[in-house]
Amino acid sequence: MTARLRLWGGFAVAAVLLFVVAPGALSDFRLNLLAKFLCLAMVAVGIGLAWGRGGMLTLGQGVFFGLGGYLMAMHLKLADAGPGGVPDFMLLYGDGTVPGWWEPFRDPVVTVVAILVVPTGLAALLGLAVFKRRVRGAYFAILSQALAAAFAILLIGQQKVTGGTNGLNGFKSFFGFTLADPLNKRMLYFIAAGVLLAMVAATRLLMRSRYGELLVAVRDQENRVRFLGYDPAGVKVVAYATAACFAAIGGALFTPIVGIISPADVGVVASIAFLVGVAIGGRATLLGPVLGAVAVSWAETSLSEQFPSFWTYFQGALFIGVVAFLPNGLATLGQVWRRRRAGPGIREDESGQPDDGTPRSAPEASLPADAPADALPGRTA
Amino acid sequence: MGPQRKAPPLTRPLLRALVVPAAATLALTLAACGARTADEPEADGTGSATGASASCVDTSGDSIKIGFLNSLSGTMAISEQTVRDSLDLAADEINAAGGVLGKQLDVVAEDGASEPTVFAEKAEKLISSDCVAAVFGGWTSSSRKAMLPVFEAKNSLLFYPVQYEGLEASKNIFYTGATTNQQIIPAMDYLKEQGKTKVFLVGSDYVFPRTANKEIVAYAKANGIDIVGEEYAPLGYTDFSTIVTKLKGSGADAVFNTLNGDSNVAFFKEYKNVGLAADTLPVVSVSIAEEEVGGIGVDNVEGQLTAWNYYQTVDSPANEKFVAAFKAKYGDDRVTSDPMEAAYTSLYLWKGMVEKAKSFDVAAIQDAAGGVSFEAPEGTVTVNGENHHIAKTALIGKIGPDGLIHTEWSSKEPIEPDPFLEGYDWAAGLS
Amino acid sequence: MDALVSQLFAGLSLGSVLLLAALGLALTFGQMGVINMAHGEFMMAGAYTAYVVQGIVADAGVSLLVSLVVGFLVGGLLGLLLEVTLISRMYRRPLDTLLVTFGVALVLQQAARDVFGAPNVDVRAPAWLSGAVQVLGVGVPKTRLFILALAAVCLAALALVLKLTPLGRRIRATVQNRDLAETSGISTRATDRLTFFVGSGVAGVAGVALTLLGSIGPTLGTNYIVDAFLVVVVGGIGQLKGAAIAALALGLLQASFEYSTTASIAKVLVFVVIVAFLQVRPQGLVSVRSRSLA
Amino acid sequence: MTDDVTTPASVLGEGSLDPQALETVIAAPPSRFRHDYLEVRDLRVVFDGFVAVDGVDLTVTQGDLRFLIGPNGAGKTTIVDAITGLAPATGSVRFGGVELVGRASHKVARAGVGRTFQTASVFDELSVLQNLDIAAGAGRGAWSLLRRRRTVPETVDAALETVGLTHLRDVPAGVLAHGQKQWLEIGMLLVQDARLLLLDEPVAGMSQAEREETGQLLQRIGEQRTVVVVEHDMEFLRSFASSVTVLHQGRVLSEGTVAQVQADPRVVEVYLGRSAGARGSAAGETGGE
Repeated sequence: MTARLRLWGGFAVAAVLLFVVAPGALSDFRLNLLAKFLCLAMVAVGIGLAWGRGGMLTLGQGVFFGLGGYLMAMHLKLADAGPGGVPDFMLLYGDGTVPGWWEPFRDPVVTVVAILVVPTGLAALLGLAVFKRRVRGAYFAILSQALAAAFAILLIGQQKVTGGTNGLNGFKSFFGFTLADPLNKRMLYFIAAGVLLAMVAATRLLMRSRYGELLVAVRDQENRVRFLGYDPAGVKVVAYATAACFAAIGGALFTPIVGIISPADVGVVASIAFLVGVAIGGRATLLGPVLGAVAVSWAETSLSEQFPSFWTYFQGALFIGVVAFLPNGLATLGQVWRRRRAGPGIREDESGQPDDGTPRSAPEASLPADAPADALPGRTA
Repeated sequence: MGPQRKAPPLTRPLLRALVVPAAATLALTLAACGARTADEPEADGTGSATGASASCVDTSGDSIKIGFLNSLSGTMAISEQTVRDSLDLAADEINAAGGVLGKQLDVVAEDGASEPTVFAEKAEKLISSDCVAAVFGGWTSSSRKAMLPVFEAKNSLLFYPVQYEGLEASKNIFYTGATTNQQIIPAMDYLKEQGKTKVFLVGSDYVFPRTANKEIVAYAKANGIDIVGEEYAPLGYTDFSTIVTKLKGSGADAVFNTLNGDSNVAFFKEYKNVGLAADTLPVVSVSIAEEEVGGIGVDNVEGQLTAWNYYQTVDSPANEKFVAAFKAKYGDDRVTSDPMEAAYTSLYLWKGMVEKAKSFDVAAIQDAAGGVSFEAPEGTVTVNGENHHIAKTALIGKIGPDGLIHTEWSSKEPIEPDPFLEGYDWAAGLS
Repeated sequence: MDALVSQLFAGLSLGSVLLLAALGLALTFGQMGVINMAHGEFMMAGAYTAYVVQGIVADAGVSLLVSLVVGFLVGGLLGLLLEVTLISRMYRRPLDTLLVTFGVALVLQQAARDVFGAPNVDVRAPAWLSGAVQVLGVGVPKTRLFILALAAVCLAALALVLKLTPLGRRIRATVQNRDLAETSGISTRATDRLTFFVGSGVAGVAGVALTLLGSIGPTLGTNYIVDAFLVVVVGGIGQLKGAAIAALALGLLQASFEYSTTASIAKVLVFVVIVAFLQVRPQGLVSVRSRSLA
Repeated sequence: MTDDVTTPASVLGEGSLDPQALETVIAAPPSRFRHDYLEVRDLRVVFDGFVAVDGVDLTVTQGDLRFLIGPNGAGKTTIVDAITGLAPATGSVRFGGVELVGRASHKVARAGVGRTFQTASVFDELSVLQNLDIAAGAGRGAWSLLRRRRTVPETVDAALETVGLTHLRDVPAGVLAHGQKQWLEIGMLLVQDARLLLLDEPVAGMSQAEREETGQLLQRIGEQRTVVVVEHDMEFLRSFASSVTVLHQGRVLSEGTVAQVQADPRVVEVYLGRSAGARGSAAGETGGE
């Protein structure tokens, strides 16, 4: 039906844009910038799942982004290391020896596996710990924020092994390909684009599965789900860990593309900044977070060139305007418009769900996107 | 829209949607495989990188583009805005005096937003998109470290105007602020001269203080000074009661302070409130300049010491002219400080190098750089062609009741830069 | 022994600072479940108020006392404005208020930068607060004693207001059962506004007090906001008692960790302790049990 | 509550219950339920020093349709909360031979206990079908969860028929009328295959005709399973209860058939001066106990 056509048409258009148009039209510099935005969009896809669909406002995605980025960076630093195998910054700031826990990351396979497993596993453990104890809503948001703060402080404090505020940088090669070669930078862009598309597709499958329905149910009525015999903690952990995994992959690609990962990319402010694009694009939609993240990053880069202080106002105003007055993001504008055009009444496609995977908020925007009473702190029985 | 129809399976179109781009990626990746490191001679890290693209700098017109890259937003904007102001002043002066090699300077200004990644991104933009001949800016070590690989890969030039922790020398960077042997070591020399034997180290938890303190510890060991405490506070930390308690109980007779920014305010207020005073337990600070004194409160830091290479009060014709020009442009209430002066100087040094090389070409400038000197507000400075730092005179100053810093002690002559401390025996094990 | 006493005091003092920062938050967060990320910026506004007042009132002592009052009003009015314009619209969406108020925080910070300039400004402490007094053989800064006392006064005043005044009764009724309070003829709208005014006003007072300790700059609030929220989370919602105990406990914990390790490690350790604590008591130290579906 | 004022009436249409379809849903052999009974012994719930439930004993057998009544604050809902693990309790609650006190809510549910809430709580943004599908799926494995629903499970189809929502199966539950939401909840209990159903004011806000239909449905379910209803509506109680427990201040005041209870002087005293029958609708939404 038309809705399906539109979705997969959109997917195809996105693929053509990413794989044909952008590489053809953009200079090496701009393409690399776009690659960076795509990495940020990967984090956004995960946040869309955890926050938009699962109601978990995670203010600490920087932690997982950073874990992925630092794990990759550790491998790149070890691979670049000269004779003796000690990364340059350890010679400068440390005692010139490589700590034992760095050693496994000399191996590229171990590194890739660790990037996929470590942040995801950490998220699953943390998630189990807090969700089992029914820490949620505002409590969860604040805890995740404190986690980001603690992680950044830890990174900064352990300069000898993490590079401190400088972070890790100055990579020369990526799995054997020299990063100074623009052709290899293009290759990185294609990898980022491919990974992002795969993530979007996987998220789409997850959203439309029974699990996706259950996740929305948990978001809106956690206790009700519990009385149906499900353990909501398990449901939430899956979404949270998936989001962490996406963020880690985004971070791991961000590192070679941008050439640096530092505590400034993982802390409290960076973690909240991830949310702007998601909120603007439409937190509960599939493509909203992606488009929002890319658009906001692009706007930041171009607007801040002309008006540095204006950008801060603009960012603040975006937060206020979109979240307060358009809680479902700009993506819903299109939906509202389409529905108006289609005439009154409730439009349905064959599965009874709106075409683009948004939750059906039939009385537009009168249904808040995150749980009303459920999320109120103090009412968590 | 039959409600009875079961949803058709997703798998097929999805597979197609996934497979097509995946295949495309693979094909493109394989076709586009760039250079592998194995094909390259081992890069030595200081030379221009092998994949560097040819410069796109346009020298044909009657103007030449240069880039200013400072944080105008975020936490570092406080400091970096002042550097931008003095860079603008220098550019105006140079243009008014006929430009460089007869070309007017066309400044492309960018905001580093206090984030290393933004610095790296904007540096690349300035070099690749705007095709500037040189970039001036950066403040934090992390911003410099983030930009360094970009300048090396693109083989372009950065002029970095802030004192820093040393242990670095890139062919693509000119360091116009002090390295450690022009600021930290003279300050320790001064303390030793004053007969101080027990020094307490307090710093923010990041690269500069940790590296500086490593050097101070080595210096102390070789010079019979006890380090009676070494404390770090997270950046932006504002509760110093524990650290000051430790300081008070340590029996120190001097404090070496490498705290950064806001933390200084909290530290000095606490220091004063527990009854410590400059005449009995002086604090030598290396990150407090004229700009910061007002924010800390003059009565909190009056009589304390600082180590720099320039103060607004320096008595020289060049400085008189600089301070007057700056106040005329930005207002009488503004002060000038060391990083501002170093930034101002950096633009003139670049002008000198270009004119000596008679070219804007990076290699030509690198060749010509050694020995270029400038009658700077701080005194005569000369570029060291080997390590791209400049020879500077070290000044220990005392903060006066007027909020300005007055020279208390100075090195006899400009100190040759020695970023790796190769000329100091006690520093042998440091790097 | 001296070290122990002075560390104990350092912890208490840090705790009192945290309490001042978190007190208003405990009220607004407890009352409406509103997570006000701009709370720190209200503190900043209080601090700048002290700076402005000092420009008008020359005597540092008088100006400090005047600032405490004006700071309360400035913080309170900002809070009221925020409540009326934004928060009242989104009272069913507590998580969204977090993001909206974060946007407000960004705007306020930048506004402070544009109005007062990026560099820090200085507020002079009055002469009667400079120096230290001897307590149990240890020199204790008078400013810190003053803040300790101020935190205690604020706590007591708020507790009395909640317990004795009609406003307090209305607030408590609304916190415990909003619907019932409404049906009993309490205007919950007016109560919300007043609560927000008072809570934000306390933030303004905290800001004024902080000028005695640290820097006054656009980012003053961001240094405290995460810690303040942790205090509220650990303390439990809806009761000042919990916030007070939590603030002191976290202060002592931070100070003692800091004494034995470093300030950075101490912050990380405190966070670990908090997560572990929430495993045992997810609802915080003190919580009002109210029965409802969710 | 999101109200249903925005609902276009034409879409929701009229629904009515289909007792015939119920037989499909509850087709399981009655022997499965034969030995089910709820046994509550010395149940106590204390909130911050306030004793909400004070040593309640209760026995409800399969085939009984038990009503819990009592004035506000009597502890009716709290007992349901305690049984389902929502309120911390001491004492013993056994169902089907399994001890429930101290179990997590989702494990209580897996032991065959289902409940509804005073304010109908369905998943507003999910369709009626999705609501029921979730209720039917607690036992699903990870693999089937991660795939799409391809067919509608038979019990779900039958439950849709039973609660008269087949024509609305694809609309979001949030737009249903209040009574329809209550029915959907009952449907969810059915597909959940609960053997003990705890219903908290299931007919609040329903029209007379709807009450009638609901009552009959509950009676039929009660023949097979164990059903406990918390209700204020005396008329509804008189029509459908097979036995009644009266609670007062956290204790059992009286127990027996409708007639026995009504004749009990203590009950009369507690309800004296109250027009108990009229309170049903007023207590509805806010549930200010």
